[in-house]
Amino acid sequence: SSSKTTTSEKKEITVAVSPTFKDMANAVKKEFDKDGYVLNVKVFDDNVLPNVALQEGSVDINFFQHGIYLEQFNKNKGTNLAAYDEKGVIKYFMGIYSNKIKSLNELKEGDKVSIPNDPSNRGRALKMLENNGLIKLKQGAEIPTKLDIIENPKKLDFIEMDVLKIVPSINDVQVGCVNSIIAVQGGIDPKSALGLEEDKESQRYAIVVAVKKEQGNEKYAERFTKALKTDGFKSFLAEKYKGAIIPLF
Amino acid sequence: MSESIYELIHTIVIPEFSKTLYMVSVATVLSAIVGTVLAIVLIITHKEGLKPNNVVYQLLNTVINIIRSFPFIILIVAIIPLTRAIVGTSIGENAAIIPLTIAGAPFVARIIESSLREVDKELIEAVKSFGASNFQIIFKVMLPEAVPSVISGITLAIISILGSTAMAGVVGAGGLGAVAITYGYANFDNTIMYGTVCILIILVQVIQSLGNFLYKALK
Amino acid sequence: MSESIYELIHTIVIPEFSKTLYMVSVATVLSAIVGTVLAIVLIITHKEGLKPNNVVYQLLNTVINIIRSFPFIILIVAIIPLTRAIVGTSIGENAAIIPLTIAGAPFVARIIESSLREVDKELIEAVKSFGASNFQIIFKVMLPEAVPSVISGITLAIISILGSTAMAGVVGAGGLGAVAITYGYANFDNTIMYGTVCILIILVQVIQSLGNFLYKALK
Amino acid sequence: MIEISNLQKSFNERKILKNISFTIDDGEICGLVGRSGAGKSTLLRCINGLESYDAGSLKIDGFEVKNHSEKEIRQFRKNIGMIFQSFSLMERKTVYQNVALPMECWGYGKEEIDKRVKELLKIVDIEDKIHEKPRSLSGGQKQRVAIARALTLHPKILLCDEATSALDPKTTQSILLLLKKINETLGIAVVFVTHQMSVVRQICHKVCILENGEIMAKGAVNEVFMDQPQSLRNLLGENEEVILPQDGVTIKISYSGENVNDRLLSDMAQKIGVGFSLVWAKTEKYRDTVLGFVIINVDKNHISLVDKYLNDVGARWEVLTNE
Amino acid sequence: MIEISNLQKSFNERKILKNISFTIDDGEICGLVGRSGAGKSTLLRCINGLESYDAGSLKIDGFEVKNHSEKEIRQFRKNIGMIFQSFSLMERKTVYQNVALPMECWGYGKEEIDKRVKELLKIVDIEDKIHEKPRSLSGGQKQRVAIARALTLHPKILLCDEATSALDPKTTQSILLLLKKINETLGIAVVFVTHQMSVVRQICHKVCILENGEIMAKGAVNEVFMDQPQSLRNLLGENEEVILPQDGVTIKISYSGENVNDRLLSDMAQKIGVGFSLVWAKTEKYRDTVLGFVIINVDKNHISLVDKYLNDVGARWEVLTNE
Ligand SMILES: Nc1ncnc2c1ncn2[C@@H]1O[C@H](COP(=O)(O)OP(=O)(O)OP(=O)(O)O)[C@@H](O)[C@H]1O
Ligand SMILES: Nc1ncnc2c1ncn2[C@@H]1O[C@H](COP(=O)(O)OP(=O)(O)OP(=O)(O)O)[C@@H](O)[C@H]1O
Ligand SMILES: [Mg+2]
Ligand SMILES: [Mg+2]
Repeated sequence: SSSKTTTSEKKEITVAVSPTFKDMANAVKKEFDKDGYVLNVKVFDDNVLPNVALQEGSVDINFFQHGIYLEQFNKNKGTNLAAYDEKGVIKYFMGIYSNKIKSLNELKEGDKVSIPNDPSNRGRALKMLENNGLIKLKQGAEIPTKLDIIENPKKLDFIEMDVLKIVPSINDVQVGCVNSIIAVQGGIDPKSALGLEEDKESQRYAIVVAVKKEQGNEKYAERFTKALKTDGFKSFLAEKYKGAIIPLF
Repeated sequence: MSESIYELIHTIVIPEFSKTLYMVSVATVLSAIVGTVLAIVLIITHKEGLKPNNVVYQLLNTVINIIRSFPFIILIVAIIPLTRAIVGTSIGENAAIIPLTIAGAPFVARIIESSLREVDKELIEAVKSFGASNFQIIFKVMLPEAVPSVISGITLAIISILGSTAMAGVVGAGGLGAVAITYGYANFDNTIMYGTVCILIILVQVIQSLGNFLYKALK
Repeated sequence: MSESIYELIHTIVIPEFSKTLYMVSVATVLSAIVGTVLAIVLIITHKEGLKPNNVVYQLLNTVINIIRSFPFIILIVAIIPLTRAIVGTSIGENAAIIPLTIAGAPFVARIIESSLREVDKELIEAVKSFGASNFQIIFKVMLPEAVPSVISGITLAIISILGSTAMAGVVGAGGLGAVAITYGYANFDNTIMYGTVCILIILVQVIQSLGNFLYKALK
Repeated sequence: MIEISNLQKSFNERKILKNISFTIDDGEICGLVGRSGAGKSTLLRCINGLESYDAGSLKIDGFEVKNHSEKEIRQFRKNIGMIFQSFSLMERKTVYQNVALPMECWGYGKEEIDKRVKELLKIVDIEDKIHEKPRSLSGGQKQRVAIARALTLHPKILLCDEATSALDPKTTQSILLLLKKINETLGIAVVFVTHQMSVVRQICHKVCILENGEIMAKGAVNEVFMDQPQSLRNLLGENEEVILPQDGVTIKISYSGENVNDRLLSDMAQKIGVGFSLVWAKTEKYRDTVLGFVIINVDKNHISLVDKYLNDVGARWEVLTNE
Repeated sequence: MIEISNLQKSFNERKILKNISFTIDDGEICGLVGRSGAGKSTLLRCINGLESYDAGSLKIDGFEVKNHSEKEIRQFRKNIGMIFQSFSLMERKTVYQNVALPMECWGYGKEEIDKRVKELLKIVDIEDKIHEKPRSLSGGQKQRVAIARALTLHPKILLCDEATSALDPKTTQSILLLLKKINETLGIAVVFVTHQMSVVRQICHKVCILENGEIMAKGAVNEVFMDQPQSLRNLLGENEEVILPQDGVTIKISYSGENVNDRLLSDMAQKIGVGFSLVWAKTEKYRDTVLGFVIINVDKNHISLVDKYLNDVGARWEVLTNE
């Protein structure tokens, strides 16, 4: 499914996704697969290699990341990827969940707080914790890490783990920070959060469709975006994610 | 996703199962070949080997250890340029075979090395005594004598490689392990997770039985 | 992230290194004990063993294969209830030790089983001939005779366990492998990634040298 | 006492032991000889239960080996020492540890073990290798370690499978003397598989000849060797073919312990005045007797005189002919 | 031709071979005897370069074993067959495959291999086990396979390390005849390490006695056995201690091939009228001669007559005393 140097028009398009987004990509396949087009959904159990694959041309577009991560990736890896629509198509939010306490005020000194260990989720979680008055971060950290915590009055014990492990191990911590998609998939009502991310933060992390610049793949991104921005997809989100994912169209 | 088990089996399990088989078998064959060659070089160049050469031995020994030190995911990333040079892409089943082989070969090498080291010294001397070359000593005597333990070692290696294919999902290679992780674990879908694991269990059982059968036949 | 290498080493590398050491050593010891026991039971109950018992043998054999079939990350999740029952929590180093042991023990069992199977039958008969009990045959004869290959097998197992800690780390246990992946790989920081891998390489080299040294001393 | 009756044993449908029956009393040393592959080692392994048997009975002190619990078998094996044809030593243990192993298994005290092991290693003359591993021992040294190991537990029955085959004559001698002493003082029974007839003659009370899994001859050693049954001749081959002189008559006169000192030959020369030349002579010492023969050559015309004389004195004799 | 001069070899600082020097010509069979641990196997292993040596020279047909390339060594080993004390067969291969291995390694054709292997297995009489693995062979059967394997390549030199120790007398006999035949027809040199003196007597031209890593005696077999040097006596021990009569004088008269048919004894009885009783007698056949002795007992008062008579006829004799 290489996209380079196609003489006759290419109709088989490959989109790279991470496990979280594969159901969404599959949901728009029916809409996309018209006029002889075929959408291949390639799942990467990782957040780095879908971009690597896009850069090397092994896939045509990808759909799993937010604009900030994409920028960061370009900067660090010297890639030239771009969001097709910088505003993004969907967004979701980070929340603080617990099976043990009813309010953040109940947090005691030394309590365990699980946070994701991938950079963007971790950064969002920390910013959310700051926003809820639990910690203070160094000024100007774009994607903060534990090292950027300058004040931690309750001496919370932050445990970094795979974002997917946060839900199964929620009983082993006082509170867990996880985004709404993971929460809903893990059986937690996204609206039961004890604290949330600022809405403008969530907006910054809207998910975009990415392409490699100047390869002429924008038309596939456009087609894919169009397939996403339908009422059918909207109701799919509402039914499946129960408000965890907010469409931006 | 678990709406229709039948569809699931048809669209996911069967194709992913064949991908797994493909990756495991190609990677096993390659690992076995590379690993055996490495093991033989290790055995030959060892201090008490047929042609001691400490420089080669230490070098190889270190390289093997270095490769074995890489967490698999980092190995995958670290060798992307190599993978791309060999198979033209860094994603998909074929691309996964390269890191699987590179991780598998040192494992096989260690196992075969330790099997070969156990071959009776006196037997090797007897074979030397009628003028067998080092090549013949290895291939006509040491390997055949060590065959049962080599086989149980390779069985172990196949199962390890199968375990690694689950991680090969990070390069979009698919396969049953990846299904279990991406469709099951990441989707919190226990049916798929344990369903695919069951298939893996059967696969492992088959590999093990085959290994045992060969072991018995050759012992 | 790499602004202050010193701080990084101090706050991350050193504590994570000791976490890795802790997890690897405890899990190795436990795996070795459990694995050895399993291997002995396999050897004893095998058709040509000291006390053939096909039911026990097949049962154990199957259980080992089932465990070995689980992709490690799924194993971690699948046994969360067990982990919690044993260490009271499913997160942290102590919790990681349980899946590490459960994955390591069958591996060790297979390796020791295959080493024990290679012990000279005639020697075992000689020992039987003066009335040694099965227990003594195993512990005074088979294990001591197989010690070198057991040691190189356990070296292999330790390195595998070290590889698994990287994955265990990803789900919350920390350790060097996790640092390499989450702070290095996922953060696009090659310094940390290859830096921690270098430490792992040294660690593996040390383990291997230790294994080789013991092998030589005991051969 | 070992009582074997109608013992049968097959490997893959091939009968290896067929209807073996014999008895060895306490205090008896029984030689078991036979051609290579006759089934000697297999029989020995049946005796201490390492090999099962298909039919027949094998009783040690009334204990039927086949049908007993593992624990009983262990206890019973404690009293049976076995020296294996292939030595079977532990490669990773020292000579000392190898010999100490049986006592360790039976829970003897450290000091007792130490004393016994050192004593035995001294007896088999391998004290200087006490801390070596089998890898650096010569063949004979390994065999001596195996012998020492078999004796540690003061067995009541000793099974020796070619236990002196790798030893030089002098060492063999001293080992045989040792076994003889143990046999005489402690009354242990010994089954000694060997290809060295001198060993059989020297220490065995009786001998069984095994041929293709069957006992073809058995009895007191000197009798069997005097009788020279076909099975013995099959085993020995034409060991030392005597080249008989062309002229004259060649006569073989056998003698045994009682008459060896008789002046038979000089009397013959003096009393009937018949001259003879000595063709061949052999005297062999057995455990407790001396047997032998001389082959002489006399002129043809003296034969009737010699005939009468030898018959008169009651000698055991025969005329030998070429072919 | 094997020329060894001043060969020295140590294991862990302990000298195992000290100043070994001897020569074996083409077509010669040399027996190498000595007590267990004397260094016989080590010397044999030095000869085909399996063991290096510290000093001295070891030349095979002028080829100094020590300083040659691996390829030359291989070629050279092709011409040297070795039968190992411990058999060293491949456990996972059949008898046929074991014997075929050397020829396979040297790239012989399938048919040629098949012919040779079957021929050899027939010679060592183990055809019926052709497709068995060593595990199911008896000790002697394994040894015969090892013998066959050593002969496959038609070696010019054959090194045998106790090659008949596990064989019964008749099989030993036939193997020795085989070796003798090969030796005579093809002129190959054989070094035969053994503990069986009968083997040395039967096929060896010469013999070397090794004691603690030194050659203490060497020479033609019959001479060494006649001379009975101290080293030989050390090796044999007091093999068959003759119980000498209390009364009278006991005299040992040795004879060799040439005078064995002489009527020495009957002449003595008739000519000087001295009666004697036979105490002991032994005749032994060597490769190409017969040696022996008789021990007789005469009355005390006849001793001077006997003395004069034996000296007159030039007999080799001595008076034996108790102790
Ligand atoms: N495990 C086995 N499987 C099949 N056949 C066997 C097995 N063990 C022995 N045999 C066969 O049984 C026969 C008797 O073997 P055994 O070892 O008792 O002979 P042996 O009299 O001790 O001979 P040797 O003097 O050569 O040691 C041989 O023909 C041998 O091939
Ligand atoms: N690899 C080794 N390391 C140390 N010592 C050794 C080694 N091999 C042999 N020896 C020693 O060298 C001496 C000679 O051994 P060798 O095997 O040559 O004896 P041998 O004459 O063949 O005896 P046997 O008749 O008992 O086979 C022995 O004392 C033995 O312990
Ligand atoms: Mg035998
Ligand atoms: Mg030897």
